Amino acid sequence: MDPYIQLKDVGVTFGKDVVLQRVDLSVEKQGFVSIVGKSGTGKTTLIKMVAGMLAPTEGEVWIQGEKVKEPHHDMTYVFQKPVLLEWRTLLENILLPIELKRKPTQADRDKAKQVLALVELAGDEHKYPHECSGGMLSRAALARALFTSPNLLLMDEPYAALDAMTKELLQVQLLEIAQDYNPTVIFITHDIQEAAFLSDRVILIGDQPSRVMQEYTIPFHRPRKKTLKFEPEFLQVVKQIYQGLETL
Amino acid sequence: MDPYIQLKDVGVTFGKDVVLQRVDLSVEKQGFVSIVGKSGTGKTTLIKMVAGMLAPTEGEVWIQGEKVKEPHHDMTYVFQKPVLLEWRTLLENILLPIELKRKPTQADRDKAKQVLALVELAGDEHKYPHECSGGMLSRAALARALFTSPNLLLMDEPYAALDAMTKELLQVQLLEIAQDYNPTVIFITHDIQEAAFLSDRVILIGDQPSRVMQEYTIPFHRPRKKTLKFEPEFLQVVKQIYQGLETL
Amino acid sequence: GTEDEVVKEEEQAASKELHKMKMASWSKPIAEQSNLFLAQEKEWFTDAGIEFEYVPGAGGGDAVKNIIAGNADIAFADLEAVLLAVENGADLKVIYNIYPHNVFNLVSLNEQGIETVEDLRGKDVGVYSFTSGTYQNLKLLLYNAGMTEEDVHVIETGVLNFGPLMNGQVAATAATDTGLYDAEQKGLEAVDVIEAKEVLNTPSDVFVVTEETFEQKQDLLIDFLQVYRDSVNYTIEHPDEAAKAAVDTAIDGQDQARNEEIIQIRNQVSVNEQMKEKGLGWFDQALIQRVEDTYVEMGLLEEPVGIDTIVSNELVEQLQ
Amino acid sequence: MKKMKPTMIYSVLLFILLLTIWELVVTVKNIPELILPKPTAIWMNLMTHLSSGYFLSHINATFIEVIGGFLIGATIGVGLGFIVSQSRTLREILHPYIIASQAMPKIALAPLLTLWFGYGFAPKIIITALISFFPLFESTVTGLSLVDKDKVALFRSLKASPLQILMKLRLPSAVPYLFSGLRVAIVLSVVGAAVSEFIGANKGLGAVITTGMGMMDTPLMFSAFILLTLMGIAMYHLIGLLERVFLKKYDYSRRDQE
Amino acid sequence: MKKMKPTMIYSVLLFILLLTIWELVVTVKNIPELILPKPTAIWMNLMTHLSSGYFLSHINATFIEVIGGFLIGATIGVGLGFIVSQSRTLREILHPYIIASQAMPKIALAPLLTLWFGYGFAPKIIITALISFFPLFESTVTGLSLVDKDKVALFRSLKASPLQILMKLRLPSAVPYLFSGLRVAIVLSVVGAAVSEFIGANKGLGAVITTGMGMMDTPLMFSAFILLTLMGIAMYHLIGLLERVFLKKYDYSRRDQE
Ligand SMILES: Nc1ncnc2c1ncn2[C@@H]1O[C@H](COP(=O)(O)OP(=O)(O)OP(=O)(O)O)[C@@H](O)[C@H]1O
Ligand SMILES: Nc1ncnc2c1ncn2[C@@H]1O[C@H](COP(=O)(O)OP(=O)(O)OP(=O)(O)O)[C@@H](O)[C@H]1O
Ligand SMILES: [Mg+2]
Ligand SMILES: [Mg+2]
Repeated sequence: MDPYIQLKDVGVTFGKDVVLQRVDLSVEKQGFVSIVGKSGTGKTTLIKMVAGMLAPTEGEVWIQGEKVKEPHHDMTYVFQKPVLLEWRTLLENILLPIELKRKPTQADRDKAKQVLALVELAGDEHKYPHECSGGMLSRAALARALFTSPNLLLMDEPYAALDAMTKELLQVQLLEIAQDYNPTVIFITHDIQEAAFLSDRVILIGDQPSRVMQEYTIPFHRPRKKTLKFEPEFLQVVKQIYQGLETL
Repeated sequence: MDPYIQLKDVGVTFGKDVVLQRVDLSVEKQGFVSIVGKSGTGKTTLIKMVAGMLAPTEGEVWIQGEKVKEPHHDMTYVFQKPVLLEWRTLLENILLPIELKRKPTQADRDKAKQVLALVELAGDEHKYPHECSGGMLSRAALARALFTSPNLLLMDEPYAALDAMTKELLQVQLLEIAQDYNPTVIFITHDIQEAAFLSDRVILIGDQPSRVMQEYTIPFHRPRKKTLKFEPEFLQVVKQIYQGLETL
Repeated sequence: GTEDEVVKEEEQAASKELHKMKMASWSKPIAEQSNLFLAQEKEWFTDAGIEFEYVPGAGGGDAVKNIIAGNADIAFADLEAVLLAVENGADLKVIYNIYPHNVFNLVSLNEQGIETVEDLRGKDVGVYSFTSGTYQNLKLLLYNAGMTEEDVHVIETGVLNFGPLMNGQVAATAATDTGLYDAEQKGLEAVDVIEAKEVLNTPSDVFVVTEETFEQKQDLLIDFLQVYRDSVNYTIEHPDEAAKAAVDTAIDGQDQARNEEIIQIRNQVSVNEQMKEKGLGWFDQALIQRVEDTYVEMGLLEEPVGIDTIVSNELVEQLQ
Repeated sequence: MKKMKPTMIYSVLLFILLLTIWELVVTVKNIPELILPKPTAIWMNLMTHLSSGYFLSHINATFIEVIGGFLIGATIGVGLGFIVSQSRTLREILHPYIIASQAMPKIALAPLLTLWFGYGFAPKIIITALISFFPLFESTVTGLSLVDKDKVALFRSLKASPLQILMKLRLPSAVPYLFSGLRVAIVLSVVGAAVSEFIGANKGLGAVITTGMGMMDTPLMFSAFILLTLMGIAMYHLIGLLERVFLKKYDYSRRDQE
Repeated sequence: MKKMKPTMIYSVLLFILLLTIWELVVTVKNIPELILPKPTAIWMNLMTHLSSGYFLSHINATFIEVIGGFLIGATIGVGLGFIVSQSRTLREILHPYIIASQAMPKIALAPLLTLWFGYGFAPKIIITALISFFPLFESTVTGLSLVDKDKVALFRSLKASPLQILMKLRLPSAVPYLFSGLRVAIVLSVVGAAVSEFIGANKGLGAVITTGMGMMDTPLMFSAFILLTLMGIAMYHLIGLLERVFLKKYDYSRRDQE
């Protein structure tokens, strides 16, 4: 079977800066792949191409056997910097994707509130973005992405602005969601433990220009529990990735 | 001796939302205090008051025996979301604080380049913000703050957008800077290990409305080494704070 | 080099002797004033020690205001504007009768069947603007027919006033002889014309100065009027030369043939029987008095302004 | 009664000062009323005609033209702005005509318009609309085009149609600029209505001005100026009020001072 | 030679189509030239007068007034915008006067101005400046006031003075809006110059228009219209060019389409 997502010999150049070169990568259907790498190596650039928001300078990106030319219809992209409309409350922001398809119903609104509760924003649904903290905005953007249950979920450091507790909670929730309806996920993070905890595979990109330096398969079956994080084998995997990053 | 910074029975209310209540906190001169707490508890709100960017609804904030009414002259504030001027290159952005005082000299420019190199942005000085990755923007904003060597350094999650490697590097550099000219620092972070590694004291805020829940004194003398992070006593302190956060 | 210097000095002396004479006109420099441009071209003004300057305006009111404000020495304006200004407190002297004939008329298409003013009752009538002689003379015609403004529907149609007439938007339009000529050239045909001079042959345009100028610059004024009168006489003899002079100077003067036609029309209204005897520029005081009486009767003036003291032949009498 | 703000007091004092200087200059230099009437003379004229009811029908006519012209002009300005910001092709095709409509002096167009549309309100409203739409058009185009790139990316990632991007993103982002354009448009509507009345009108404050000129009644002309100015100020503040009341949320996060 | 863009071709085709319709309607309905001349007649008139050199001095005069009026108007518009955006008090005091200057029909002001300043370039440049400054003023005020709050906070934290905030933050942020205002201002300058020439002018395309009317020479009037339009379009694009060449960086991150 063809992989769900495939990057074939992809290169990206901005002006005279070659950012990515000869990137080959494939993600199987319903796979969960994390991408790690130093700041400025091209993680966001890479995920944007999969999202259909940026055309590669060289090579091709394929999704479900089709060349990517525009955003995939069943995809949700969580931007690195949360993007919310200032003139809408959080709830109205969450409802935006639905609104672009049809008039939201009361059921939609109820569901939106549930998703907001999931990211610990219950009670904040009528706040405007300028009344929210940085972490609240990240969570609201996350809620908007989860609301539509897309089959392809692209997430660019969604948990970077969260405290340890909330982050852990949302990691577990994401695992549950993945278990539930099995989307294909590409997840960018700086937190190696997080990458290992969530993914089937962790891809390390780097070097100049960046390419795929290393792939780590995470050998723990699902469903995974919170306690996995304290098991020695898990810590071993994390350490291994960490060392991979360090050698760059 | 009076403490350098003092919050006296401070409360903040937005509309009808009481965000902070009865906050008492003091930071000694040249102290390094970290603040941790869940997302949305009021860490940013608190640091903004110290920065003189927000007036408390109740109580008072004092710096060096003077009531804070406007930003302190010898203070630099690193915003949670990096704020850069889009029409200036990174280098020009770094030079902004100097420019507001006098015409920048070649020496200033050289120093700015050094600071950029410190945050691993050597070679990127002529990029415009829209040509930078999220982490690069955070680092540029950080460089702008370090450039002026202020005596009061207020930092709101400066390392949240950075990868593990870069973060570690910058932690060590911050320790060195602190050692060098001894500024008073308030540092907000979601990373408990980071808080413990850098600070003299870690303040845990939370509950609804938030107030100071717990203070942890970090018993390791300075200068601290990178290896401290792996010492069992250090891990013990981190665990303790983590548990404190968990009980909220 | 002494000879050169002497020549230079003489030139300087000559230029120093020149006295500025600013003439505020009711219009831009247009072909019907060709005699002025001819006089300039032939340097008659300079010869008379006058440095002539043309100050343009939009309507007689502008011209009169320009002399009151001191922007000009003499105004080329319609008598109505002068009388209104006097009524509003200005001290003016009318010193030369430029066009002794009333050039205003009321034009309608034949198909409208308007033969008398009475036929206009209840219909739309166009005027250039409320600031122009077309409006006052329409009032005069109405008054003469025992009607008032209320009996017709007066509309400001702008300078392009024959357009609405041809378009059937007004039953008649108040115009001037040259306007009618131009419109006929542009395809207006089969019209009925009611001429205002049949009712009251008011002088159309006059030279007017402030009382102050009249007192202080008599000699200069006489010199100016002399040149003006001479140029009119010359133009009557040689309309072709004037038409040529207008090509470069008049803003509407590119078409020399039209210039000549327009000049001919103006030449005709620049003289009357009395003037053949008394010279150009002469006022018939009896007629002038009748103008004031009529204007007071029809309400154009609230009360008599003493026209006999305002209009004076004093300077004209001193011309050769 | 609400207390007067100090700026209001300064403003009024300044106004009185200016009027006094004006009155004095005219009196001392003995400037004829024809050239520049005294403020007191203008005031008397204004009061006389107001109490006699003379101005009423004129104000009324002008007001109708202002409102009609503004509504049409605003619709055209915003509408064209929308069209043009959606399509580069249309922009390039339409632009010359739009600029032509502006570079032409509308008062010279007036006689032609009356030829085509008669002497009623139509040509006046057309002129008013023609004068008022252009600044609003430019504000609309600029406002609609200057949108946060990240938000456009968001909408693109959500597969929003261009129309949805226009209505749900560009329009809300452009609100403050639309209002800026509307404020200019309403004031220009007042001058447009007055200008349109110079030709082919026997009602309206513009017609009063030409009558004042024709009768050499300069104070009357100034009275009409004053009424036009008051109308303009009132309209301008009306738009400001609308903006503050209904659309505050669209610039809450951007405008940092009231 | 550069290949023509397809939109250009459409644009030209549309133009030709419109002219053809116009020509046909006038011919078939036998409309007198006085009311609406044929495009061919206008073209002939334009060519005749261009080759005879008749238009040269008029274009020249108008051009001087446009440039002079625009420069002064732009300075006033931007200057007042700066002043007003720095001080609420000044804003409240100045606003009524600014609106008064706009709600008054400038053409009615023209005779007064010629009385005060003579019939040279001065009153025309003043009128042009008066007409052109207002939209620019509004754009300036709006552009300067709509600044990212976070950036204002940054400047405050750096203890920048209000003047520094104005020059280093508000001004660069407002650049696209300033240019939008400048584009409107330059086009209005063209109409302003033409209007000012209706009264008390010997030269200029506006004077040609009234002359054309007076002589019932409608093609001449249209020729002047065409020249004014061309002048307006050229100026408009000049501003656009300036913006693209010099000031691209100020809206790089915000404007998402060219
Ligand atoms: N529009 C652009 N023009 C020029 N250079 C760009 C542009 N966008 C990105 N880059 C460059 O591409 C490189 C990769 O950027 P990218 O945002 O993909 O990094 P990243 O791995 O996501 O980093 P981070 O972890 O900091 O978010 C950077 O060096 C950046 O300077
Ligand atoms: N301008 C405002 N109006 C109303 N509520 C506000 C405003 N600013 C902040 N808040 C509220 O105050 C609370 C604290 O916000 P703050 O930004 O201080 O949180 P934080 O601790 O910094 O969170 P994070 O870790 O997510 O940055 C939040 O619940 C937020 O909704
Ligand atoms: Mg990134
Ligand atoms: Mg915060």
